[in-house]
Amino acid sequence: MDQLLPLATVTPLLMAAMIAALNPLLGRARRRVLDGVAILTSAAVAGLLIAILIQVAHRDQVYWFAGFRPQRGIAIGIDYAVGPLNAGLALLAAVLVTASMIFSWRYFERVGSYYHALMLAFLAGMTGFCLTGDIFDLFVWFELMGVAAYALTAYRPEERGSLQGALNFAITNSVGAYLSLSGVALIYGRTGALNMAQISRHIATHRPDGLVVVAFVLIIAGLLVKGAIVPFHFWLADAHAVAPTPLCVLFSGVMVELGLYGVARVYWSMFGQALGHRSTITAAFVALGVLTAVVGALFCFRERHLKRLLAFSTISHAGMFLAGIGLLTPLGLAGTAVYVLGHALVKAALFLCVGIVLHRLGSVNEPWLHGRGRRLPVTGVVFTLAAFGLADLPPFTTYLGKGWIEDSAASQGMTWLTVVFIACSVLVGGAVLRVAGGVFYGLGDPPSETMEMARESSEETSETDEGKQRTPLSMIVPPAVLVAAAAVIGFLPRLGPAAEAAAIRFQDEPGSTARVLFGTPVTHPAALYPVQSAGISTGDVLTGLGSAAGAVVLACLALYWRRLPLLCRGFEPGSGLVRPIERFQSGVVNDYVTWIVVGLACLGGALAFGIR
Amino acid sequence: MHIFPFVVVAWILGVGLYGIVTSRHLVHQIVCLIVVQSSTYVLLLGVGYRTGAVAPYFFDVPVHTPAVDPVVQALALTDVVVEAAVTALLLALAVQAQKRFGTLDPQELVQLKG
Amino acid sequence: MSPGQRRWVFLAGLAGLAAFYLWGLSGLPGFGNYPGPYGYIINRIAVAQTNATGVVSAVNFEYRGFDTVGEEFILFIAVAGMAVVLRHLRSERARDPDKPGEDWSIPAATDAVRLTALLFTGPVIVLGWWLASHAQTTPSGGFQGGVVLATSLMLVYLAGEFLLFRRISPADVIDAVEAAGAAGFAAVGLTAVALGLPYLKNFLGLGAVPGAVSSSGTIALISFFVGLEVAAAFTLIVGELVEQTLLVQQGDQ
Amino acid sequence: MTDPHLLAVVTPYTIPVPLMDVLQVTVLVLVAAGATAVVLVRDLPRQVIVLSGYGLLLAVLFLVFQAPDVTLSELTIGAVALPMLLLLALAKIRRREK
Repeated sequence: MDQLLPLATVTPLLMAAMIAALNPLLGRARRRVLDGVAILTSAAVAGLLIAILIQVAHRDQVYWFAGFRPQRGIAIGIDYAVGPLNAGLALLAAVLVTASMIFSWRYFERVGSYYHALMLAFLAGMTGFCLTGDIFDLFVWFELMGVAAYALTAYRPEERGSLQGALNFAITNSVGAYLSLSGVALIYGRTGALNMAQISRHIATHRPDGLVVVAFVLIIAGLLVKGAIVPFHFWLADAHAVAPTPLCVLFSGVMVELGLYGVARVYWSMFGQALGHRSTITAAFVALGVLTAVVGALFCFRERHLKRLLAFSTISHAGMFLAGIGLLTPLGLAGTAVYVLGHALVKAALFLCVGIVLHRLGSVNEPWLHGRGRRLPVTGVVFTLAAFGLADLPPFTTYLGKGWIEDSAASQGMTWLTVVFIACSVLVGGAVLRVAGGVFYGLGDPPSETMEMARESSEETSETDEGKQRTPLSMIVPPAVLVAAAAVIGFLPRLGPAAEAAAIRFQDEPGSTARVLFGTPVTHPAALYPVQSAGISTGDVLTGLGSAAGAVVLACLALYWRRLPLLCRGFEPGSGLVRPIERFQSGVVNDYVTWIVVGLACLGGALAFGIR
Repeated sequence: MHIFPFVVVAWILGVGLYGIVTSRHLVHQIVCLIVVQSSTYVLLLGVGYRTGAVAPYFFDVPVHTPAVDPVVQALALTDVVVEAAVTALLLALAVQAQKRFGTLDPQELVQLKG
Repeated sequence: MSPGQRRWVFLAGLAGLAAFYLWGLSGLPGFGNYPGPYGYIINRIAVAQTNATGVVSAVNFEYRGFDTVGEEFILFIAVAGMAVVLRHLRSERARDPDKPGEDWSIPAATDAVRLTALLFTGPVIVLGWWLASHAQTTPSGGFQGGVVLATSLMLVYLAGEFLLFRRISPADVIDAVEAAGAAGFAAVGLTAVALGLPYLKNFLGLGAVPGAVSSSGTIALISFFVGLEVAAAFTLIVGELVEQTLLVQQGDQ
Repeated sequence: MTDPHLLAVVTPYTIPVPLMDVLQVTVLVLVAAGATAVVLVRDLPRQVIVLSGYGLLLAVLFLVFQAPDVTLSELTIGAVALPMLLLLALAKIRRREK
């Protein structure tokens, strides 16, 4: 039965190669055949992953490629070690790929044959990255994911920005990947192992020394770059702003989160026991996370380019996810998992709606679009609902995840984290609701049209043909379904306990080591922290309602700020709160690499002094 | 000899990063990225080396001869191919960027993007 | 940041990172003292288990074969990505009626260069083939053989026979060969699954004698597919850049 | 041509350990210098030639690290194929820069 596991990665790879090979033979009907094959393949992978998720719901599975089982605790082959969290994340990736492939059916006017092959390979890279239990294999899938993503970012090379975005993306992520590989080589030099469980077993017994700390920091360096954590995040806004919209869905919805999943995986499958000093790790990760969340939220709020706005909101959420992971508690991790799920669904819906706006109205410039979205009533409703989801309004799943992270933080004496989270949600939700109100309902004061605006609005037209009269069903159904799913999943009765049980198993380092290396079944994994129950509490609902209400108020302020002379300066683009930090987002890749090095030195220094 | 090869690894990495940061031409930057990656091959092969051992081929030596680690060599091979693939893609991007922007200075690219 | 500021900020960061990195490197067991166990175990069991005397190939195509699947597809996707990134230029040319594709002029090579290049083509093909088919015995394998095979085509190009280069490497066919190489590897793995074995399990007979060319089962087969894929991929990469180069020269005249 | 012994690997039987140490240190120093040279040469076609030389040095280093397989790869890819790709790309870029 566990033969299903390799198929989740191999099927899309094989189909990608088939598409490329058979492409010249297809003739005129080519486009629809390719679309159909790609949609079917990604849907089939999603189906496979559902089956896998059901299989691993109660017992993690380990699959050894070519049947090389470990001998006396020493792995000689590569394994997939799969629990509910990894399988769930891979499933999310497959679902989003399916949704964006359906969306692309009518979205692109002309689409080359390679688009489908690249998308399927991207999917394969993501599933491989989620499922593997081998640290070098993780790097291989990380690179496959990266190479496919760079190429897809530059999918419209006739746009100037897209090349620049792709180059920044590729260079920063490659630097990160090579730093990660150096870390892998370091830990291999110590342990002579590449299997995560075996490495964990080898280093767990000694005090953490320089090599372990350095290897940990280097390995997560590439993952933090992918996960868009300040100060490694600069590439993201450049790449998101220019990538085709169906790609942005995947970048924001799941690729960034995969980077953070990688951090969690590397921590709990390899280094957790060896590093010890949990409070130091928590402090470092929560600090990075809060910094990222605040910076992302501020940038998000001042942005007027819709794709960049959503990209910065992703950065803000990535920060909250890292903080949630960094709490190191089962409830924090379970909350993060659920938050990632809810965020992916609503963020994907938002991006798809922006895609529809671009398709119909030919622009993503917020001031120019003011009131013009009234022609798109259905899209407006979906966008607004998704915006409320992003502002953590119950019953959207997001409020549950965020609530659990806050509960867990409060129990560790970090009540202030709740305040930060609410502030970020209010800023991000307010920005998106401002867009919803202004663009789709014409609320607020109409902005004065300037020359610059007209120029910007005409830039973004080549992705699809202009001025379509109707929104095709294949474009509006995916975002609607995703938003509905985000609302419904929160009601699943067993969601909380299931997520928490999965988190406990994910964090159970000795248990997973024994299971991978010796096949020992682990029936009752021990949680490192007292387990708080994950349910729907009044507090969660209230904070969710509170941030949504705050977001609405802020959106109204932003729409009508001209009538409130006291408040006005902070909202004008290019002025106010963020000017001092804006200079960092320079677009020059040399700067970005500089910040990666500086950030890494700081993180490394902090952990070095904290752990030694 | 104990740590010297690893110091060389750190040196190559640092020099490569320095090149990327100070570069004023994208192709130069891509070459520097190749240098950064080359530090990982030296590190990989360095950690798998064993003094006085043969290469892991048992075609003309008996099977029990002490040999260096074959695993890092396989990893380095994978790494070399990854390098070639990434470099080829980056070069394509650079060629296209040159056509669109007329320059390959990262600083000027930003200004021209608008 | 100005270049000057950037350099100083970077050097400060690099000093910190370098100190940190060296702190980690100093924890290694020292050069020449590889501690094992992974490599030692592989060295001990590989020849008996796979009948391959080239243990690196055994690792690449058998023990860690799944890495190599991913790596092949990285190359495959990079080539597809190049085609995507550069395709617009090509369609521009196709639309331009004044510049027919056949009238390619290239810098004239001297006769000596042409002759030498053509003389080398045959031996280089043989060498590439030899490398790709001896993965299991000696230091060689699909990667190296594939690149060398692609080099033979570059020699044809160097000889100034660009039209010949076009004729023996038409993009569609090479595309198909590349995809077949990548898919073949993945499919060898799937065949094992179809037989009820784990993915990539070596399901072919290992041959009687360690070190023979016909030994080691799927290792040789996979090496062949890798050679195919790598040769085609490099031909395509060069082809993409060559077409670009020629296009510009065309535009200059 | 097909006699595998022609490609026989360098073994410690042919090079004693102290001599090997000297060899390795020498090549390592050369590699470090080569990397520095690649980065510091800013004139592009020249940098590619230096890169090719650096690839050659790396190949020698891998040989004395007893990794003939990686040596072959580095020779074919690092010292030949990559510089060739770079030169092709440069040929195109420079032509337009003129």
